[in-house]
Amino acid sequence: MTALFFLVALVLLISAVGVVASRNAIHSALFLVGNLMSVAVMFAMLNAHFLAVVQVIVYAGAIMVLVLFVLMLLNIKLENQPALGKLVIGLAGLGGLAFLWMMVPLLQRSFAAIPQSAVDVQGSVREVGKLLYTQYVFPFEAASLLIMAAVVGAVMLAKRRYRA
Amino acid sequence: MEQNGVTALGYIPLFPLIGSVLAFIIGRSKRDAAGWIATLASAMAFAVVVALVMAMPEEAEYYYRAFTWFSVGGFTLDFAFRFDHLTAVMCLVVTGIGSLIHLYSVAYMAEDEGRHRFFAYLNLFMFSMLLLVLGANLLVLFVGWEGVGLCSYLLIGFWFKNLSYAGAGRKAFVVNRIGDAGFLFGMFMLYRQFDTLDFAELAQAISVNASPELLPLYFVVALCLFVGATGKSAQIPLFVWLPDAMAGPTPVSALIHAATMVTAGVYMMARLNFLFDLAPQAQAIVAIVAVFTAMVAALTALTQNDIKKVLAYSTVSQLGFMFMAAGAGVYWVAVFHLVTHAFFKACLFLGAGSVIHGCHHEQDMRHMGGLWSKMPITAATYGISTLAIAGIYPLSGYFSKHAILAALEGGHNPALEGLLELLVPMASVTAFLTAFYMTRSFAMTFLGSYRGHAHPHESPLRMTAPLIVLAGLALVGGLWLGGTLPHYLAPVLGSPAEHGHESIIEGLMHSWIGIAGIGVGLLCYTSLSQIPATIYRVIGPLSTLSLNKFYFDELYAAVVVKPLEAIARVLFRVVDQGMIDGAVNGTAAVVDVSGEVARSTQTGQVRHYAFFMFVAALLMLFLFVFAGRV
Amino acid sequence: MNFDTFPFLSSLVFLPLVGALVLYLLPFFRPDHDEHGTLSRGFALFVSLVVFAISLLMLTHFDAADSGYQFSERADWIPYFGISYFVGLDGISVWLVLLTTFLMPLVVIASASVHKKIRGYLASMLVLETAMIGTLVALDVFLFYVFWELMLAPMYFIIGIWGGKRRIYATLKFVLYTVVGSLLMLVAIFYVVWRFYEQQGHLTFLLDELQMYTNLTRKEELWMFAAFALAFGIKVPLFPFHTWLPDAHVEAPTGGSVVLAGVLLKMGLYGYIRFAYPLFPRAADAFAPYIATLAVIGIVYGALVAWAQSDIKKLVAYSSVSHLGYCVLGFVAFNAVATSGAMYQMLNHGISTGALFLLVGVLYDRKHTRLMADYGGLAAKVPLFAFLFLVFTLSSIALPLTNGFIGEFLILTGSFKTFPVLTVIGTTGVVLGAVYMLTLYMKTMYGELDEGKNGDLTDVNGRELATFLPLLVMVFWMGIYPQPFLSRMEPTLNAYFSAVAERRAALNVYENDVAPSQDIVLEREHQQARPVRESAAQPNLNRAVEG
Amino acid sequence: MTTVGLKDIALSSPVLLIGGGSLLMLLVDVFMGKREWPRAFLAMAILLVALISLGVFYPPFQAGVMAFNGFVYADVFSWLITLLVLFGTMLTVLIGMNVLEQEGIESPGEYYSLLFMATAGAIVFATAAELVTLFIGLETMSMALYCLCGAALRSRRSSESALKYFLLGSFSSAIMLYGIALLYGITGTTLIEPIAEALSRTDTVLAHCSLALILIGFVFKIGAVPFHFWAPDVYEGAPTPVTAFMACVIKTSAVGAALRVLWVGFGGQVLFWSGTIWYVAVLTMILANLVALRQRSLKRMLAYSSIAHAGYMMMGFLSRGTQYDGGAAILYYLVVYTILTVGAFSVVLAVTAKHSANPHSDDISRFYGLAERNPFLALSMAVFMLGLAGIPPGMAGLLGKFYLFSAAVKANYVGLAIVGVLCSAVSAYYYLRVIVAMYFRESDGAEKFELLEPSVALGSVLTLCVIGAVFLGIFPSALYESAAAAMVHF
Amino acid sequence: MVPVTYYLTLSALMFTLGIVGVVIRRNAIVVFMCIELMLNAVNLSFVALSRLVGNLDGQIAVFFVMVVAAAEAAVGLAIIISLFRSAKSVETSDANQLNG
Repeated sequence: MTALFFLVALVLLISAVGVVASRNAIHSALFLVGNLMSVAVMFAMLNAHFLAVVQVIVYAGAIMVLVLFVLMLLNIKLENQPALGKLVIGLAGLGGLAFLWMMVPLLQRSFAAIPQSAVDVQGSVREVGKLLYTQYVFPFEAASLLIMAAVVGAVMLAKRRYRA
Repeated sequence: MEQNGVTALGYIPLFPLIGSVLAFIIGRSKRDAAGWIATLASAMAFAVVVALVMAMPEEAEYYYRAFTWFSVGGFTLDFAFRFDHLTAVMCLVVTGIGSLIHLYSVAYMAEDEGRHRFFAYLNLFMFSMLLLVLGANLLVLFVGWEGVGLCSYLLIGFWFKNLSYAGAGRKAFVVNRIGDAGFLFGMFMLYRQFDTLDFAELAQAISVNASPELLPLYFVVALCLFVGATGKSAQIPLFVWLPDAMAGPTPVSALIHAATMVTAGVYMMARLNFLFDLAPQAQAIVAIVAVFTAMVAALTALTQNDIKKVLAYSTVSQLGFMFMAAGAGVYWVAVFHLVTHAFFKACLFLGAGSVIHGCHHEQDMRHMGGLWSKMPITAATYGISTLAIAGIYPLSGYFSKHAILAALEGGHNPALEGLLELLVPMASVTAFLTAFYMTRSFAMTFLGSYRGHAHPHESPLRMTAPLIVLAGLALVGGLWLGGTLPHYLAPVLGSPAEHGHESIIEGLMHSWIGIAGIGVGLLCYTSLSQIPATIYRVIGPLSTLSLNKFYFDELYAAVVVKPLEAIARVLFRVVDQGMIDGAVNGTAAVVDVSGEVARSTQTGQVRHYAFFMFVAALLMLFLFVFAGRV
Repeated sequence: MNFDTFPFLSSLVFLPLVGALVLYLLPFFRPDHDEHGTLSRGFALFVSLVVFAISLLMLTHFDAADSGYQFSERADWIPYFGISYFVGLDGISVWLVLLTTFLMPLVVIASASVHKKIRGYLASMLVLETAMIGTLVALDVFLFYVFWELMLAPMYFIIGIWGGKRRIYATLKFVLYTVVGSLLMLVAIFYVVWRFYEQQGHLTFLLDELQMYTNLTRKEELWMFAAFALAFGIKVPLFPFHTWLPDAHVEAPTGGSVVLAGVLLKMGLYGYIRFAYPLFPRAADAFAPYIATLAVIGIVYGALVAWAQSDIKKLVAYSSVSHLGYCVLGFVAFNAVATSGAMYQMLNHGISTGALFLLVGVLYDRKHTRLMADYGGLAAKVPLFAFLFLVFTLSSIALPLTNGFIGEFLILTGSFKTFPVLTVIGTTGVVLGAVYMLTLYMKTMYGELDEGKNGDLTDVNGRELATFLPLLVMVFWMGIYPQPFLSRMEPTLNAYFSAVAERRAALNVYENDVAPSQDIVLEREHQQARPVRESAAQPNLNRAVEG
Repeated sequence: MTTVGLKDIALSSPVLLIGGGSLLMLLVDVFMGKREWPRAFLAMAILLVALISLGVFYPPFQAGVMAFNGFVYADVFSWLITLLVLFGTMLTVLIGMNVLEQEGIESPGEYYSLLFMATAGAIVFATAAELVTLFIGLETMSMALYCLCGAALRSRRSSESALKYFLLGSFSSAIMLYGIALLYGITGTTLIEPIAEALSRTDTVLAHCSLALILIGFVFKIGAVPFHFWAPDVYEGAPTPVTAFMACVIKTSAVGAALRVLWVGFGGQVLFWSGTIWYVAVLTMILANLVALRQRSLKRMLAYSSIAHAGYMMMGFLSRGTQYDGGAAILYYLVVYTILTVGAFSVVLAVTAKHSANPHSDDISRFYGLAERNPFLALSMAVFMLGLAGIPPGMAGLLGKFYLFSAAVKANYVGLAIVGVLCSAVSAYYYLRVIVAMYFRESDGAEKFELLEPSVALGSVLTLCVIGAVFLGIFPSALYESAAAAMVHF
Repeated sequence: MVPVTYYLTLSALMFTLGIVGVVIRRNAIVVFMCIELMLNAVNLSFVALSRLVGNLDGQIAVFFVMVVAAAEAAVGLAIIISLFRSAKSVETSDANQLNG
């Protein structure tokens, strides 16, 4: 089980680095798709099955397609200026390392202390659905409003004006 | 001190005040009426004074409390008048000679179109002088003190079109103000010590605690008050304003700068004799200053060519004599000389006025001469007064001057022991010089041939009448007052030491100084006219010194006025605008610049924003995670 | 209409405001019909005269012997915070209120020379009057602060809109200088109020209660007094903080200068008297010598710099610095004679400097220049003006029988007892005062008249005379018979001295046996147990505060 | 606990109504044709209905009233915040009424519906009792705002501001989300109240770290200094009604939410976050006021001014107590701040609307001599500026600052109060500079910027705000006492 | 059973990469993708923690985060298109008209 974990983790990290590092936007989009897939696998391993499926459909399916579509639409060429100024990378990298240096040991220490709960939580559709429509009904409705806002906004912004 | 509230006392100053206001208002339309209103007002004041003097029983004092000026936190002060023998004498001099000068001015200022203003100021001066003299406490005296300062400012600068005259007025006021500041210090110290400024209370309080540790206080107070006196009565440090005060019309010089205002210092010392007696060292200083002032003034008068300047310096010199007497502690002699001086100096000034009037505003003696024939009355009165001032036997000048020299020698003041050998000869030399320069002025004006190009004529009766009266008083004043004055003033100034009656021959004998002075004077300026030129060459430096008035003006300008002006400019330019304003605008600029620096972080690049946010997030995390308590 | 229940003070405070609103808002509804503003000037004059009449009526009902607050009115404003609309009058503030209501009609009459937006000008003046009277009668610390700040806005507009060339710099400097000072005072007020809250349990902004019960340690007192002293020092203006005054005066219109010099400068010293000293007596004693030294420096410095001026208004402005130096010296000497002299001198300064500014205004209206060099020998041309100028000059240099002398003499005599050396130096100010004022008078009035430049000068006309006559009367009345004024101050002052002394003793008692050892004021730890629901205890991590 | 009763719906009726309203607006938009005013009337109608519903279902006065099984607060505090949000939105709709055309917004229908969605999001964000719901509210609000900022399609500045707001907004909300995740890991729940109990038991360092991350989200949304970089550019770029909306409504809900999370959720850890809040407040006040000094463009100056006021409000976070605490001061200040800022923006709108096309349309020179051209506009702007500066005629501003500073001094943060006082003195300069431009400078040739003739809507907003700015200061007790009551049951 | 700390470390790594990506990259779309990366990292840690804690709240949160991500994508790309329409470029460095 852990071997699979490390394999998927490796794929995940490589694709993440690929997203950040590749100069061509389309490559980074494709790397992102790879990354999303590996996250979906992770979900499955953590038996959040419903989420794994949703991840694949929503993220990989819908969002990435939209992104690729827009990339193609605007035929973005390679980033013309030198994408990665030396100083900026250095500093950002250093910052990232500092962040990790602070967070990772902290995570280890505090979460190791917390005992793994006995309940073997199963993220099946039924469980999630039951919870979603009873307890989380208010955020669910709010989320619907959120999507509505996104749709209306997107249409308003991107609609081509036909004016005389 | 009984409270027989004699309202009449209130009327004395009231008449000149009303006169001043009426003269100004009525005078605006009818110019001539102003003169008569003013003269009438001062005459009525004189009448009231005479009536009061007559009605006043021996040893009595009138006291009149007009109203409580202010009472604040236990310090009450009444606007009150007090009329004792000393005040009587002063009031008689002020109102008497004042009225005469008013009469004289009516004619003198006849064709000056601003005369209603002149008479208003003159009456206002009379009002202030009376306040000064009648005041029952130091504060009312001080009110009069500064009031006369103001009127002298206004009258000196009366012909304000000429900026130098206006400057002279300002100089007079400022120098007086410096003296007044000294006077104020004296008052503060008295108030702090005794919580009162009323003469009676002060006298009583001081007599009660004349304890040794208070002596230094009396010394300092006496000295401060004397500084005030030097300002007002033109003694050494602060006398520079008097010669310039001649810029005013001549009656002003006569009234203010000869008879009344300049004597305020002497009156003040006489009034506070109980204080000065307790400060012998202070009195010594007064005497020394007085002698030196007299000497210097006399020397300067020697070389003056302007007739009024001569008389001005002579006044300074005679004031020196009065302060000698006061310094020696014999106050009645000072008052005696004050009175006699008022007579003949007023007469001299008015005489000079009628000469100037006659020669159509010619003041330089070198352009006069031989006026004896053209202006006999003026010449005669001028001659009598010259004799009086020189101190020739029967005239009043002799008695008072002789009394001063006697007082000086008499040595009442212990502190003066050592100095007498120096002071008495100097006084005598000064007396000699006085006689000399007065004869010089008389000779240059009236004897010899007329050097001017106007055609002088005798002044009208309204001008010559006062001259005659004053000359008469100068003649007979000495004899009459010599006897009665000491006893009259005894209740206020203490009984004088007895001295025998002199016979005529002794009189003549003692006035040898005066006779010698006149003799030498006549000799130089009538027949052997080239002698004075040779003398000047011989004593070279001394004569230039005297010619330039001992460079006092230049000294003050260099030491005080110029540096102060420079400091003022520096303070304004450098300190005010440079440093303080600079600091204020500086902080504003710092805030502005730091605003600009802060603005530069707002580059407009999303990348930069993201980076700054990331750094800030890291910092926050660091603070939280590691510092624990932040 | 019995007068003992008539709300004198509230009517005095709010009538001008109502007048201003009517004056300003009226034409919004009806287009402007009187272009050259006679109607609005008349209305403004009417309002100011009514207010003056009310104040006179109040004066007649003012019981001279009573040392406490009179005509006091009280109403809750913000009860939750213990802020109330509490106004009252006592010996200290009665004459300043009278001075305000007395000067305002004169300013309105003198506003004839203002043509641009006259309605706005008069409205601002009336609002300013409300703010000034409000500040003088407010006895609730916050109410005082509001009126104190309210004074800024109208003055800002008056200098800003109707001022001279550098008006924007001058007015911004004036406002910012005062705002910084008064905001620091606001923090000090809060500090005192919350100390009171901790010690007494309830919240109040009433001056009497704060003064009576707020126990502060010596160090706290010093800090608080410093904040108050700075705010009031800027307004007085005390020596180092005075540089806004000449700019504000030079650029302000005539009316603005008169009000600024006449009343606004008094607010600073009034603040010291009413708030700084009673609340922090011990700190006041500690600061007294320094403030006195600054005051004396102000006297001599102001006089000297005034002498170096070529602009008449700037000269008079610096003379105000010098005059107010006397008032501060008088008050800080803190004995009956000096303090009543200081308060009396405040009135005199209002009258004489106000008149001087009006005179300069008369000249400025005709010749539109303030430089001495442009004038000369005017006495022959305009004799009445010369006479008036002379009288007010004499009043300004404190000549006996004018009002200036009484004030100055009392101050110097009284303060000689507490600060002998400083008073001696201060007295030189009397001499310097004569120097620069007479130089001004000589350069403008005496000498040759330049027909070309000033030949067509017309003398003071009827309207202008109407502004000068009342001032003239006051100069001589207050000079010759000051007793009615002083007698009304006396009882309040005595009560004031004893109150401050008593408070000083109480604080000393509090200091040595009650107050825990206090280091710097910010470090005070106070643990307040509170229910868990709220939050853990409210500790203050002052290390962070210091950072 | 699980079923949704009628009570829940009643208590959160405003949110639902506004959400429904936005959809209704979309539906009806089709039939309204080109004219804009019918849409505006509909918008106002919806808002009024929401306000009425708010009034009708007045919540009982006790602590901890929840709706929707613990996911939404419905106590007095949330009631007040909702009222304030709706009030702000109403003002925005009013000032935006017949100005949208000039501001470059071609599609008013979408504009109003997005506005309502943002309002609904804001209410959810402010009254959420559960972190995920809070996040959803935040995102709804942000999504709608990103689009609203970019609504003026023709102008590049507007789309640029939308991009910046989008990128930085989602970046910061991602960080916040990470904080929420960690917090969930430690406490096992995402409901605020249980989190507080959990934290009081296990106080690990990671909890503080998650607190820091969440705090970053809030500080970003409030617009305080370390994370304020987006605010000036977005405020300036967005169309003016949207800017006004952001400056007031969004800041109100952000402060409300932050107050709720910090005081209730992390009440126990006050020791940890009070220092940070102190630094944030000081930095915000100093930096915002300093930079505002240098601004010539009015909208940008008002942006920095709103950042500065956020700094003053942060001061209120530090002084918590039974009575007279910072919370009530913040609530009162929010009301005053909304009135003054909306008023100021409406005047800016009136002055610059005609020429919003060219980039420097809102330069201060545009205001020269406004007093002659339109005295009423100039007078109202003067009142707002004096209010924001806290100088008496603008009484409300003075009282607002009064409450805040007094709360700070009560909590012994005297140093902070002094910094605040000095910064507001500095702020007086650039507020007064506007008055200088209007009253003291003649309108030299500025005649060509003829003004927008003030429509009824704009006129009513101005008068409302002026009256509010003055009288809210003179009679503040009503508002302040209700705010204090809210804080007691917090 | 893989211990939860591995997952958390992994998500932290991914989160950091996401942040670094946002800071470094100039192309708006790539920045947007990096933000998606960060959101995915958070989802991962949510699910991991949900297993640790033992209740489904974490997974529900992930569900909602996905909703948000989708909405973000739509709006983000719409904004980028409208910007491209007027600025002819997707580089964030070109979008700096608003500054100072």
